[in-house]
Amino acid sequence: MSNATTSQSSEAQVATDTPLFEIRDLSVVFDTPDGTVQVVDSVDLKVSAGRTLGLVGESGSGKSVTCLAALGLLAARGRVTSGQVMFNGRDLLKISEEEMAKLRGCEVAMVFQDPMVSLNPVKTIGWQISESLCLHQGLSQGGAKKRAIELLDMVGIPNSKNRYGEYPHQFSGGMSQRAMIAMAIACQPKLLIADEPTTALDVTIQAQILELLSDLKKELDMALILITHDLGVIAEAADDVAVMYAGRVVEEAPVLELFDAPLHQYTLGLLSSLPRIDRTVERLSAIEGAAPPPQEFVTGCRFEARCGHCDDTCSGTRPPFTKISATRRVACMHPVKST
Amino acid sequence: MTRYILIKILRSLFTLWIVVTAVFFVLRASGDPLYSVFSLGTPEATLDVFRVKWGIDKSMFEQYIIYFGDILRGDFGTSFFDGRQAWDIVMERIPKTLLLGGTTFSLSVIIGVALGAVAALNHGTFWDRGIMTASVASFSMPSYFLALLLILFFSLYLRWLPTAGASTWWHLILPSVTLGLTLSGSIARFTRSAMLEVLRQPYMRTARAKGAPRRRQVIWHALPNAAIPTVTVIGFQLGWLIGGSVVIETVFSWPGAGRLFITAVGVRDFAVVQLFILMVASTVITANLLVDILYGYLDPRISVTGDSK
Amino acid sequence: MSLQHETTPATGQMTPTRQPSLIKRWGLSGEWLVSSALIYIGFVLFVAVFGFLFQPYPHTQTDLFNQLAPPVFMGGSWTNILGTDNLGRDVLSRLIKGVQLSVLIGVIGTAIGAVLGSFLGIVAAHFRGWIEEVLMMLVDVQVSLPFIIFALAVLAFVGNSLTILIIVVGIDGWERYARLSRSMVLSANQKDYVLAVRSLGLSNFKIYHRHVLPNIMGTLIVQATINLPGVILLESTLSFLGLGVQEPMTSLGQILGVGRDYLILAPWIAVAPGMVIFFLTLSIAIVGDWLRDRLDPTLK
Amino acid sequence: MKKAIDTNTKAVKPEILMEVRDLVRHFIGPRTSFFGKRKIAHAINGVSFDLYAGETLGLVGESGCGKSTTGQLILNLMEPTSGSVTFLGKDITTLNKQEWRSMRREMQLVFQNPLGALNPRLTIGSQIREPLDIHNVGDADGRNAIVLEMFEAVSLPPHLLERYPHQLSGGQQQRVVIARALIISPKLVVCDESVSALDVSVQAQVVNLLVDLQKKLGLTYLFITHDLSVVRHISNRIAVMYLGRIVELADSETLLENPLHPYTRALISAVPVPDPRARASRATIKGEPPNPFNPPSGCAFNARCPHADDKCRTVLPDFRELAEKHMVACHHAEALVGNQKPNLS
Repeated sequence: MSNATTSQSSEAQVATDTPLFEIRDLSVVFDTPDGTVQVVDSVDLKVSAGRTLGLVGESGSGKSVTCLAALGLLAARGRVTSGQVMFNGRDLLKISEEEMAKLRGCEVAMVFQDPMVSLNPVKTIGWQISESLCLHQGLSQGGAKKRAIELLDMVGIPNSKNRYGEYPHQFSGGMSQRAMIAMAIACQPKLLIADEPTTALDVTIQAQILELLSDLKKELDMALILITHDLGVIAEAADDVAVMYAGRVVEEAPVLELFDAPLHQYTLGLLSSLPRIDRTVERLSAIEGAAPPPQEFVTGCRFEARCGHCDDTCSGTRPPFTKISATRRVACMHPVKST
Repeated sequence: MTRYILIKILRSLFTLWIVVTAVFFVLRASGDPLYSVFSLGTPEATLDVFRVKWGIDKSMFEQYIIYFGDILRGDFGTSFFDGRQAWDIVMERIPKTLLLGGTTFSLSVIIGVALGAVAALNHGTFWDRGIMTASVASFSMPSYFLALLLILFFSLYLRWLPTAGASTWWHLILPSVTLGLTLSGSIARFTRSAMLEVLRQPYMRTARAKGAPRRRQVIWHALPNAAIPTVTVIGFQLGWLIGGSVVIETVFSWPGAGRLFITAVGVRDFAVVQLFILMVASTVITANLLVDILYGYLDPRISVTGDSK
Repeated sequence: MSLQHETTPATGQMTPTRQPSLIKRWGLSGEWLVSSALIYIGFVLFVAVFGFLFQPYPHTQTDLFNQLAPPVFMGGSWTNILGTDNLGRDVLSRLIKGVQLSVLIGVIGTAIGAVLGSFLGIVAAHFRGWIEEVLMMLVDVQVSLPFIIFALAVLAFVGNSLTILIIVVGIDGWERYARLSRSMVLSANQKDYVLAVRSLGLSNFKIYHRHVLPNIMGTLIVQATINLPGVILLESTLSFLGLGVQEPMTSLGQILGVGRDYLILAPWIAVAPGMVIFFLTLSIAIVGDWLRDRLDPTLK
Repeated sequence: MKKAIDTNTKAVKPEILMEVRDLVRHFIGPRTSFFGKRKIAHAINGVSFDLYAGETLGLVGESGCGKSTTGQLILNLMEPTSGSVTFLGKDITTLNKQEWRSMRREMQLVFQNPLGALNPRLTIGSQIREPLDIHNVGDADGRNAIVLEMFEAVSLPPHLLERYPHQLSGGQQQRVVIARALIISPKLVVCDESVSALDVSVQAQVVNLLVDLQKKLGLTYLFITHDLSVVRHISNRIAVMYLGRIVELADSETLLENPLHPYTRALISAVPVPDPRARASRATIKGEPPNPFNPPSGCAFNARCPHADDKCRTVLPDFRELAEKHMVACHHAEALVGNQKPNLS
């Protein structure tokens, strides 16, 4: 199925300067009963075809909201206040809802965190996968069914012909997530956004799903954005990483460089506070305090309160997102000195 | 599925039996019915003749056994007043009640569901607020008072519609509007909240992410899910409708079973009252049973086979 | 008359919406609606408690020379501000008396249903097993018979007194509290904080007293607020049909029942009490919705 | 401290705090047909282990393997179908209410979701104090002093005592839950996924706190989690569960460096390591855990196991001591001794 696309993959890898998908200066606010809070603050992200961008951050850092906003999937109380979302040379924030609907599920697809509740409980798995095909590729009922069964096979669901007619509650968590992925890749999207696709799953199933995603990425030559809170998953699956903290991207780097030499104090703290299965440490070095909730976001560096390296320059003004090398950027007044 | 339905049916029959028994004893708690039928001076000897004839000379328990046996044979007793079979008396009123109830119910469901869905899809807007305000107002209004206001305005002031009776289609309008207004208000409210609940679910976001147009999201993804709780609620409203029609038939002198009930209650006509209650209870219980079965059909998660695999 | 106390899920979380200005313009979501409802309820309560101080005439005082006198705004005199009825009784006086009894029956009836139903629900959830089965069977029975039909039969056959009326009206709706409290206690008993104190060895009584009840009380009170208009309507309907409050006592429904026969000649007899009931039940419903949205958006 | 206990265990015979023997717990499923029998799931199917005083035993496994049920059973929050739990010399499955009252003080539970474990309508202070009230420890002033002391021990500022649970951050809430569990000085604390719901940076704080408190108060932990990385850090020994049984039990280092059960190997290899250089073509196992209502015959892992043969499909492997203090339930464990584990290096 991917004969047509594989030939382009090498070109895409070369042409990294013009990313397939780029978010520029995106800000999102939520209206709450207590007023408006800004949950995403001038976020920049980009990903090229065939690459995996790992978007990592703790809960409430705004990583999911960023991607939902980019695809126009925010809940009613969320609003984009500024920014551009460039996909294939078009600004997704400027096109109409109808055009957006044509794009979603076709060229850009998304996989969500909890597959058990993200599938419609009263429709069969097969119906839900066929729907994308009918919508975007105009397949007939029969054609869609045939293709849907192929897709179920492709994502590794055994006995796909029978399972086509089953309902989501008859699927385990891992199988549901495979079905979600089948639905997302039904129209061979150019970009797949996976929002914590393995968080609700067991570790052996997580490994299977991550493997599946990376295989599919290669096979379909997609760009993949992998949203996660787990640095292990990032290390395992990402090519590039963007670290988010309190609504902002604080560091951006290729995965090896990030783990070898983190530049932001937060990234460093995060890495050293991880318990690891591959080594024993006497004591975990924890970051004191907790990430601020959106109501308490400040203009200056938001990590300042928990940082051991801050001084007067950190508060008051936002640390600029400084380019360190061709591939690295960091928003810190006192980046970690490489040793 | 069979097991599921069988258990429901057994439960329903049991419930019905309790209702019949309870009603039998509660009505008998009122003392000798003959005193309300005959005037005070009637000689005891005459009364005794009637006691034997109507079987109320025996002990309460014997009467109950006999009554229950009769019901099983399809004999619902005779009216103390005109001596006719209670079954015949009630049955000749049923068509009119069905006409009023059926019209009201079907219109209310259609209007209520539509308004509720519109309100939910336009959550927080003018339409939502308007429909919900009207809905709260509709069921805060005592139905008999609304009936009087409508009569006052349409019949007495404008002289467009008849005040009472059931001889033409025109007679149907006021009673069914009165009953239906409250009913559709309540159905609208339920539909709206069920719909809002569904619209909040993650799978609706999946549908959007899939690129389904708005109309398709609503019809194919939201409605089938919202239908599940709504159907239950609509089933429960049937009982309310019957209760309400008793009042409305009285106000509009609609010659249905509800008005018959009020009359029968007034003169303590045991057989008719018991039969009416039995019929109402079995109607409501059957409706709830059907809703349960429909529920199992609408919601694949109800494990109809008793096992998930 | 049980439509209005079907416990609808929240009229919507009060999440901010996309067009707040539109709502403001429509003006119905605003606090003023709730405020006016509260003011009206306060006024009715005031009349119910202190109304006798302002009552122009005894509510039973007839004046056969002054029958069906129109109210002031329909050209009547100031002696009978809201006119008189078929026996020449002052409508305003009867209204004040009627409000008193209607509110009394409504409040006591609601309290009976709430306490009884909640208690049975908690009992069912605590003991589980056959006790729960039996109680839930009773709920089924209650649901299967439209309550007004049951009430009419009982009042006609068993006899009629204020006590019986209040008890009958009070029974209405017990099954809603029973279901609600049962399911809430069942889920509360599964909560980790209850598990935590149970694992510490806290006695059952104290667990309910300190941890379970305070957490379900709010919901039950909201439920009672939602049920109250239904109870008031039930009483008024029974009285309207002549099987509720009996002369010489009077309630709003009973006045309306009388007024029904004089709809053409003297519409004010029926319209005045009808309006009082309508605005009362409407106000309570509005406040109930508001309370639910504020306190307990999860209530269904 | 971990080292200290390791040497201890070698030097003197460690004191056994709790002995769990052949614990079984059934759950009853729905009927299959109208007159059909109800299916029975063996949520726990013969679990045995010892808990030594002062150690941390990690209990790991995937969801549905029965690790949380085990925790609830040994705290008697659930009745076992059969089996015995001996704690401080008494079989706690047979205790009456009175005896339980004093026993409750000795064992406590720390939950996964701290917000759910706290009553939303009571202040933090009164909830931490509650165990003292229940067990009548000291007088009013004395209790308040203990509360303050405990609050300090979990590094929370005293002004939070008057707050309500929702006003605290997740990490603070979990500290409160820990404080409430420890305030009556229990000997055994069962931590059921206690740090799983926390963000990484906060998780490290709470893990450190648990380790510190253990050192200070001489606690014994049963640490239930699905997270092998955390369990390595905190546990002296680790037990791995699969479908209601313990399949392997050994010292942490031994178990993780030289696992003998194929499932343990699969589990370890599936854990993503935060090191992109260690990214290997890892051996992911196929399939999913079987349905507990319909378990396979023989070894429960046979359908997913690369080493499975006919014996595995028919005969249930014994839980045996293969190496010193290294228990495993696998027919082919000998073949895996000394065999390097899949991808950790």
